[in-house]
Amino acid sequence: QDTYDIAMISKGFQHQFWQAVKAGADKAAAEFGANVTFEGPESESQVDRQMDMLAAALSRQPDAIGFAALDSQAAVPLLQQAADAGIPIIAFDSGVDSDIPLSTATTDNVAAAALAADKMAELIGDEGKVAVVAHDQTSRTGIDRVDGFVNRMAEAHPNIEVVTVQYGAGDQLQSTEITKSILLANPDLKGIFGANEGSAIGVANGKTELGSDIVVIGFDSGAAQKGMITSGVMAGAITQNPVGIGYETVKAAIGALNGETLPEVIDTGFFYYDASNMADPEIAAVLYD
Amino acid sequence: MSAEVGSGAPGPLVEMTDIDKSFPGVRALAKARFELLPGEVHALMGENGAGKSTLMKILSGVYSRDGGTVLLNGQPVEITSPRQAQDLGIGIIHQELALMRDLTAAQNIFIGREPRRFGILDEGRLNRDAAAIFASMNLRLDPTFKVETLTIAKQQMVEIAKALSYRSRVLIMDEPTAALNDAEIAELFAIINRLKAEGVGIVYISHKMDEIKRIADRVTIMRDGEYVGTVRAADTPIETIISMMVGRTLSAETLAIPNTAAAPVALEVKNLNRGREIRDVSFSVRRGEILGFAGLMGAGRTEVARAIFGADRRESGEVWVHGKRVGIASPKDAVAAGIGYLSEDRKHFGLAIGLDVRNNIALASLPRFTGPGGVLDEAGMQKEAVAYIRTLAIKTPSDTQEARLLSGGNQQKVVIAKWLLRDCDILIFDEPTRGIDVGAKSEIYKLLNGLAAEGKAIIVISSELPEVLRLSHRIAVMCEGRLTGILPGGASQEEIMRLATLREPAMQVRHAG
Amino acid sequence: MTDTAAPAVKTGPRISGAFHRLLAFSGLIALVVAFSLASPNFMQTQNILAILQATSVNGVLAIAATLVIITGGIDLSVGTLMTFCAVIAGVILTYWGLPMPLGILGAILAGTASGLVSGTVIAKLKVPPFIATLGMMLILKGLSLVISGTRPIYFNDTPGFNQIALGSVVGQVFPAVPVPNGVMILFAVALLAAFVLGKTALGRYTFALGSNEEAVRLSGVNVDRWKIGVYAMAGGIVGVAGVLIASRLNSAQPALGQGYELDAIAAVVIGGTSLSGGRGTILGTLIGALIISVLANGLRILSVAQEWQTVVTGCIIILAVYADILRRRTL
Amino acid sequence: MTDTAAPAVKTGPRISGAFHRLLAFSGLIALVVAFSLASPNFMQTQNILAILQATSVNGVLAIAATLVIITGGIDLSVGTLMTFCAVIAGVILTYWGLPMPLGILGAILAGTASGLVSGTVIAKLKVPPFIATLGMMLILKGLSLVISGTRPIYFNDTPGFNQIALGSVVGQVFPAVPVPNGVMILFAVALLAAFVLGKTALGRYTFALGSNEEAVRLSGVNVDRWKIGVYAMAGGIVGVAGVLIASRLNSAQPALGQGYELDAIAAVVIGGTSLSGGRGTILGTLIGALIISVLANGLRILSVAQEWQTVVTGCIIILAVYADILRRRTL
Ligand SMILES: Nc1ncnc2c1ncn2[C@@H]1O[C@H](COP(=O)(O)OP(=O)(O)OP(=O)(O)O)[C@@H](O)[C@H]1O
Ligand SMILES: Nc1ncnc2c1ncn2[C@@H]1O[C@H](COP(=O)(O)OP(=O)(O)OP(=O)(O)O)[C@@H](O)[C@H]1O
Ligand SMILES: O[C@@H]1[C@@H](O)[C@@H](O)CO[C@H]1O
Ligand SMILES: [Mg+2]
Ligand SMILES: [Mg+2]
Repeated sequence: QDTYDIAMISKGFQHQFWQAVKAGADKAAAEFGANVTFEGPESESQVDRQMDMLAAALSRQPDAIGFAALDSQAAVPLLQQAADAGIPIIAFDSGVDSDIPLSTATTDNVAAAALAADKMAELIGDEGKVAVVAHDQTSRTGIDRVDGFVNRMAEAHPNIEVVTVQYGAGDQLQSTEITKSILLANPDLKGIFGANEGSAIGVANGKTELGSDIVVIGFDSGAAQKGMITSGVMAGAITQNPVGIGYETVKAAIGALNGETLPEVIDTGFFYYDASNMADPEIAAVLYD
Repeated sequence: MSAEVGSGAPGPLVEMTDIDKSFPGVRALAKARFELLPGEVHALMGENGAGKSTLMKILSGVYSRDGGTVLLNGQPVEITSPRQAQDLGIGIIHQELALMRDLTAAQNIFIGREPRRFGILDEGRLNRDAAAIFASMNLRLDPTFKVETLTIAKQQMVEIAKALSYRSRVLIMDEPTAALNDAEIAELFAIINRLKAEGVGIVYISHKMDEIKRIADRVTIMRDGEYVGTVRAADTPIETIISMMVGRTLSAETLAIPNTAAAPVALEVKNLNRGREIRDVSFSVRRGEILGFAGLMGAGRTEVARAIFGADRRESGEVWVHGKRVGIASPKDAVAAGIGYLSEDRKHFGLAIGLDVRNNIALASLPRFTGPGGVLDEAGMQKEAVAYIRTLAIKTPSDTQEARLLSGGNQQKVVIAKWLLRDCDILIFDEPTRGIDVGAKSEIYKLLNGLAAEGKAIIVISSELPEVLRLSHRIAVMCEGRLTGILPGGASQEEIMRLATLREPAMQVRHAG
Repeated sequence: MTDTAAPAVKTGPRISGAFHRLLAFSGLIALVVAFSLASPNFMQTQNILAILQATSVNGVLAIAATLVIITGGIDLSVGTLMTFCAVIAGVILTYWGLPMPLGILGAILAGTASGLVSGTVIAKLKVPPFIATLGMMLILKGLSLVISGTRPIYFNDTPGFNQIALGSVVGQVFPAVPVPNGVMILFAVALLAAFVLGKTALGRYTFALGSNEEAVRLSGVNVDRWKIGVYAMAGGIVGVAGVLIASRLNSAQPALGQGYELDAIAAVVIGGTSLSGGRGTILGTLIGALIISVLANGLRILSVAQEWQTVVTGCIIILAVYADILRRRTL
Repeated sequence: MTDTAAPAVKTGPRISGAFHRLLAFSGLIALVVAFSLASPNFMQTQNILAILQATSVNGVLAIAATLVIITGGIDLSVGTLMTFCAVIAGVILTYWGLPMPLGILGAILAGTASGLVSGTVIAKLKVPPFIATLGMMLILKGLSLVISGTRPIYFNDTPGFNQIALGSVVGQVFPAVPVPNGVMILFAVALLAAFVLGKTALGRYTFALGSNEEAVRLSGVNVDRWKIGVYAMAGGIVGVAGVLIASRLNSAQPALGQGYELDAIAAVVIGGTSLSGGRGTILGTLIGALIISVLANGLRILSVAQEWQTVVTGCIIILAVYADILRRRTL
């Protein structure tokens, strides 16, 4: 067989984060001569829609599947079906509670958000009020990042109070409005953590619109966030390595098809970046536009 | 029988020959023919479903014909849209009111021709122009009122005003007086005579035979979509016209008035009140009695009926049925108490336009056809529906035809059938024969008489005095929300009119009962 | 007069009706043929079953929406109500550990109760259906999150729960066509709804209400009661969808649901039911729901890029409905 | 004769009308009072401006939706069309580097063109508005992603672009009340729409179509043309919303937009416009949009947990409309 057909079912599609994963996948596809499709549901709550996508992908009889589960349990029957058909599966972004995937390319979101909490504490002098604007109340990444941030504050920074956690669906405009409300309700707030790209940009926009000087820490990258960090509106952000996630997933899939043995987890890592280290090659490599 | 009448000197305005039109399952017109001269009022007559409206819709560009020719001033024309008909000088007042209920009267009249100033609508002029038309019709109506707040009669007047405003050479009036009372009809006839003098050709469709004599020059009769003949109105007896319509002669039934004075009271209404619309109305109806309600437009007869029936709120008043006081908060309570009400406005309050004939007839009686598990007895419904289709001669290809596809008169019959099937002890019929042809009318009169003879109590509200006089054992007359008197069945028209215009609130009239 | 009219009374155009109904499938068939030609993977038993499975939840929701839409109303809450019912099943089965039938019953009752509330707000308080069910949509969405503590509830302690949708009783008898139970449940709900609509008083009033509510009221019918009945029945059907999706995901996902109402309503309207009420069929709705699933599946099988899938879906939905309009016009 | 008719001609119930309109605000006022009492942070200039700003995009979309809804139609595409227009502005300004007014014009023209297409599909092909605009919603969503390459387009090269929504011309004159331009644009669009609805032929036909389309047709009016006109105008207004949101985010976000239609339609219906057409006001829609923003803002200011925010919002939407119904009934 000359080109492998690989179906990637992700948790989303339109977000820049997922587009960066897709870019990484495309890069690997070009490099290794595979044909990759990339799909994800409208929102990260649509677990059943993701199942339909997975089912359609199975019907297509691809050579391998890359899968970022919205809910790992829900996917088990279909994954079993794939395994029975001898289709190798590589998990990415979030793990699947199952031993079916041969490997998982992922970020530890709890640890990543804890790092954001530490940076926030450092920037506001380890005391005062902060808030979180997150993308999703129920998705794995939403839960992990909120928990990671809030728990780290409680454990390591007792003088910092997280006054509120609100959710804006990753929609920039909605997150902007939420941020403004939070700022107006808490005039003494010192910082806000925006838990994904849309949330982070929304928080920064809200800050600008009200002319506030709170500390904003974001998550992920993208041209807007990078610009805001350069201009100082945002202090810094956590980045994952989405391009790497996409790239490693496809690479692992092809490895599996070629009979290689794969590591159980491919930790694609995360970093805190700010104006000072953005240009470092190591960091610049994992940031996307 | 089909006496052709030659026309005078000027050439015809309109000549329609061999017009064919079919709808799915219905041959509405078959070689239909019609001719209209300038300055004449040409009545178009026929039973319900004969094809009158269809023929005129073809002339006014609503429907396209399947075959035949249309000449306008001797020239063949293809009229493909209402707009084109207007441009050719053809105006029409549709049988089914075609008004925009959320717009004002004036806005309705000038829709599509709004006066503008610098591209901006000139509402002032719009209202003034409408007011001028109303004034010329001797009509007291605020042009800024929304149409939906007007009674059917006023809406009909707005339709007429709209048609007049086009200043058409050919003006088609499809049952313009079905909702009007005598005074308004007289006003309309005055207008028609004026238009006639200006050389306008008028097509006049009506089921009111007396009007034909009063206003028409010639009469064209249709039956089952076919042309029967054209006669001169002045020298053709009504009986001849009717027999041309129905294909046989109708015997004039007389009403046997049974003595109901001793029968027990079925319905008693005590001190019904609501604002200025219903003012202290009390009356009673006995079993076996038909109580007619007469009055001018706006007298409040419909409001009284709706208030009794629970369709509208009332401020005070009691309703007693068979000697027991009943609490009626909504129509379902009324029907449960054995009262049925046929609305004067079939389109909005009578017919479920999307349902078929069978289900419309069964609509008030579904519980009767409901078996275990809520399953409906279709066969039973069909049997009843077909029976009523026969008794009332409802012209429909089948009992599963959608009600909206029936001719206006046949729709009215469907609504009547609904209440006949419901078999209430007390029936309130508000303008029951609106739009119904002569033959069917006498069938309905017979039916009502039969129901009364069975011991039902019946109230008939009608703006046609002959109808009230013919049907009623007693006649209640209303004026401005008050019951001004109750007259015996044989009362004279003058007496009724006197009570109908009795504006003094001081006058308190005792009524029999 | 009485006699001459008699021969005209027929019992209706039955045959042309059946033909008409057959043709309604044409849009769906055209799509299926097109995809079969375009990809050999489309017309495979597995894939057809996947399409049917993908239709089951939306199909059931769309059936519920059909009932309400025929009355001239609308139900925006079907999506979040489905989730609410799933969460209720989760509470009963996983939190309280009660036996499976009670969980199913609980979900259906929760749906019915919510329908009763919507129906009452609409019938008694005269709040327009759009607003009443928009409000319910939000209320139920919030309550699902509150009750579940914003976390999925898994059904791991209820063995066999995911067989409700995923198992195949049919497959045990005919191993070649293992039609999933979820699909059979969809068909059962469709038959039930079609029966109610076509044969019972509730169904007749459903159409009558959408045709002319005021005329029905003036016929002495207890309009409010029947209207509430329709919403309650729709709610109960949504409860079935709640069980189906919970079974399929082996969990109640509290955040899911919003947006599903649009797909359900789209299926109804594609299926020829008019949003102004008074007319509609369950068969049409099923076809509408299938058209949506076939489109989604087929475009994925063809590996069309996701953004283009969206564009093509939009075009085909318009075309499918337009074709249906042309068909009705020419018949 | 004219004289006898004259006294009957009154000018209608004008005074009670004004009173009536004032009372329509009552739901909004009740909310504002409640939140002011509950939190001192609510009634602050800053916060009021934030609420107004938050209303601007949804308000403009809701105005567009109002026009269509008064005709008896519906426009599900307003959200994704807004995004499409923003993307078009991005292409013109950022990709092609043309001057700012051309970008604004391009967005508005793109909206108008899309409205022309929807209107034509509805008027000429007789596709129901729900389906036509559902199709357009998907098509536009896909096209936005295709055109932008699924990436936001930033307006960094167009200095002053984000002042369109965020700057404050008013604030330059009255520094105490720096009402953002976006809000002034909302008001301007509202005035324009109210003018068109009330004073022009297009507005007259908008109401007439929703009231009884068949009657308008029988009156010889070119129904199709006016209907297309209404959709086109609505599309143009959505174009303005596209510029506003792009300016606020200083970027065209191709993924955003879906779901915004529901908020817009909700504002319209809360504002008293009937989904069955024929009646509605721009003022009502503005109030409806404000109610939605005030609710969202107030509940956030009170730091109500998000899931409860949703529940409370659902309840209050139903209550606000119910209060409005009671008011109308008693007046
Ligand atoms: N759109 C339609 N579709 C099907 N049948 C129709 C349609 N319009 C009219 N018909 C049928 O055509 C026949 C003629 O109807 P038409 O309305 O012309 O009668 P009409 O003479 O005006 O009766 P009426 O006195 O009751 O108004 C009737 O049988 C009617 O049911
Ligand atoms: N929908 C309405 N809105 C406002 N006023 C109404 C409405 N319907 C009737 N009215 C008013 O109520 C009064 C009585 O109405 P209506 O004309 O129906 O009485 P009626 O005696 O039944 O006359 P008709 O001969 O027209 O049946 C009139 O003053 C009329 O203007
Ligand atoms: O990693 C997360 C994804 O899971 C998705 O939620 C979008 O934002 C990213 O940051
Ligand atoms: Mg007629
Ligand atoms: Mg009356």
